[in-house]
Amino acid sequence: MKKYISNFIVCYAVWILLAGVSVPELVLGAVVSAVLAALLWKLLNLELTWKTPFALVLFIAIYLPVFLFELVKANIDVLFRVLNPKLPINPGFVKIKTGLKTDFGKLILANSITLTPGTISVDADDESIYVHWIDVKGKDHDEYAKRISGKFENILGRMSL
Amino acid sequence: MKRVFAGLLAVAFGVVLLLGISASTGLFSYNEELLDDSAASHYIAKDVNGDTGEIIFGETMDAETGSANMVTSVIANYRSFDTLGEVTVLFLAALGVSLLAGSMDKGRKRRKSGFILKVSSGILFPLMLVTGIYIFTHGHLTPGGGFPGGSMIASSFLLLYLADENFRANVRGFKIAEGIAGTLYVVLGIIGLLAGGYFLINFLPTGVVGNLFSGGIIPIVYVIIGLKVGSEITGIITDMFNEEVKA
Amino acid sequence: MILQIVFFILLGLGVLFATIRLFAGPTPFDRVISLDMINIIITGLLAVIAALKGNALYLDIALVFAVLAFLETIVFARFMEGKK
Amino acid sequence: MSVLSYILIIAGGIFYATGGLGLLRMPSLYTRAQAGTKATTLGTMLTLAGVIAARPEWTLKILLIMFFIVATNPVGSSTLIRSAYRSGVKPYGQPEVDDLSGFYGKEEEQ
Repeated sequence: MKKYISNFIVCYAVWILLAGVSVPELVLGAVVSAVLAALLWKLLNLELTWKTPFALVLFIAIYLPVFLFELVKANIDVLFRVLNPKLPINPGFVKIKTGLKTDFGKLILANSITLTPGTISVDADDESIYVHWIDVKGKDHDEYAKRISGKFENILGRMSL
Repeated sequence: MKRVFAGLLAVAFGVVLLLGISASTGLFSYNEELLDDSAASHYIAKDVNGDTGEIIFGETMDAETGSANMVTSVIANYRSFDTLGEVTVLFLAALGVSLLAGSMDKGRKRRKSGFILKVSSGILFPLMLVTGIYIFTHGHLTPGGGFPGGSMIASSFLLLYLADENFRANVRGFKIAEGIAGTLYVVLGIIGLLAGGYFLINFLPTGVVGNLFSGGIIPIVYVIIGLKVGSEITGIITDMFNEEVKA
Repeated sequence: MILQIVFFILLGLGVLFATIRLFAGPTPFDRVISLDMINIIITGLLAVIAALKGNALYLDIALVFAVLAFLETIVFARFMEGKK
Repeated sequence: MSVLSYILIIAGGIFYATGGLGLLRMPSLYTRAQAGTKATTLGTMLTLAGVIAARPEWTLKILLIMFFIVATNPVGSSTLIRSAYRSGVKPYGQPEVDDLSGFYGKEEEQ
């Protein structure tokens, strides 16, 4: 029942974003989401709890500004690297340990790493993320992790994702 | 026995159709007035946005669509968004062929998919599915309709296949959905035949243009087409992935 | 008007560079990356066209196009995996 | 369209051009993918923000497109990079650290 309701809520939210807010759209969206959530019981694996709205608000208020700042920094970094005729790069594949528990948290962390300066995540397993780093700095893995994912991991860990 | 019954059913259906069509005037006999009034003539004469005058081969400059072939002007201009959906179907078909051809050479195993793709497919799947349904339920208001919506649904299942090498959709469910949608389409057409005179006549009240609940049976037809196309293409994808494992 | 032309020139530059990489790219993966980039630029272009024409229908097309572009990248990535 | 929306979409265009330049100038596949992904993501976000500034009534749908771009773009390129690594595409120069070298080895032997 809990799973049904969370599937319903997610489908309905997507529908409202797509179709806008008006009475017929809301009615049709409710019908469509109810049918979808019932038919695709096995395929949709979304779990919402009572904490989800608060987590969402926290995510938008705290994580998003940090992430956007890093994204802008990443692009300026790329711009300088591209415009510099010598192309200062020293690439390598680096393993980063992460303490995040949930799959969703690790996904957000991996995508954030991809979109921040000089790094792109290649793959992940249970406790670490593998990253291609354009300009390897530092000596050991702890230092790599601190430089690449320190900020994000801190915030995401506090949100217990 | 089954085949004889199916053949009889087909013949009976054909007779009903012929009777219905010949009963409604103006479809067997060429009725110029009816053709002039219909929307098709505007597409043929390329004057949908305004009167462009008669199109003369080799003389007319800058026709509305710029193409001489009327089929091309419809497919690539007036309904090109629908063509986007068809191009996707073609792309999926080509992909399936290449998967089959690629699995012919020995030694290629199914590769595991990565963590990132696997987790994000769980989030993107409902989004794409709801978008597909949105596209075909709003077919009478926005460009698109059954074909693009159906192919969006199929693409969301394709994403699941690509993200998880062990995933298998319930083929029987899709076959049933496809059959039901096909039957409903014919039934809707026959109701139109009985109520109004020709196949798939728009027998419901049409309402104000631009409202969600308007357009008579057109939204219903689009929902049916969308479900049919979606389940059909998903079935094809499933068959192809199964074939790849076997080969 | 000038601002629009500036935007289209910048966007055209992006597509031009990506197209050069599309033809030059030594590996198939380079070609897919440039195709992906062109697709995303087109998504942005569709949204801007929607704003310029004042017609929200182009937004639907942008959304569908974004979905298809993503799937294209994923399909190629999964298909070329392990091929040398 | 207002001045603000023009500023935003032109900023987006600048990042599109940067991304294209990065795609052209970077020396290896892995570095090219980085330049392309980051630049197009920010470029599209800025462009879409410009559209929101011009037409506030479409905010919901554009937010959905934005979410979709941010969620799919990094996934697409990291899947591509992963597949390239498994196909044996060489990175630029000699990498000092290569923690991935053992990661896929075990699976292949099965």
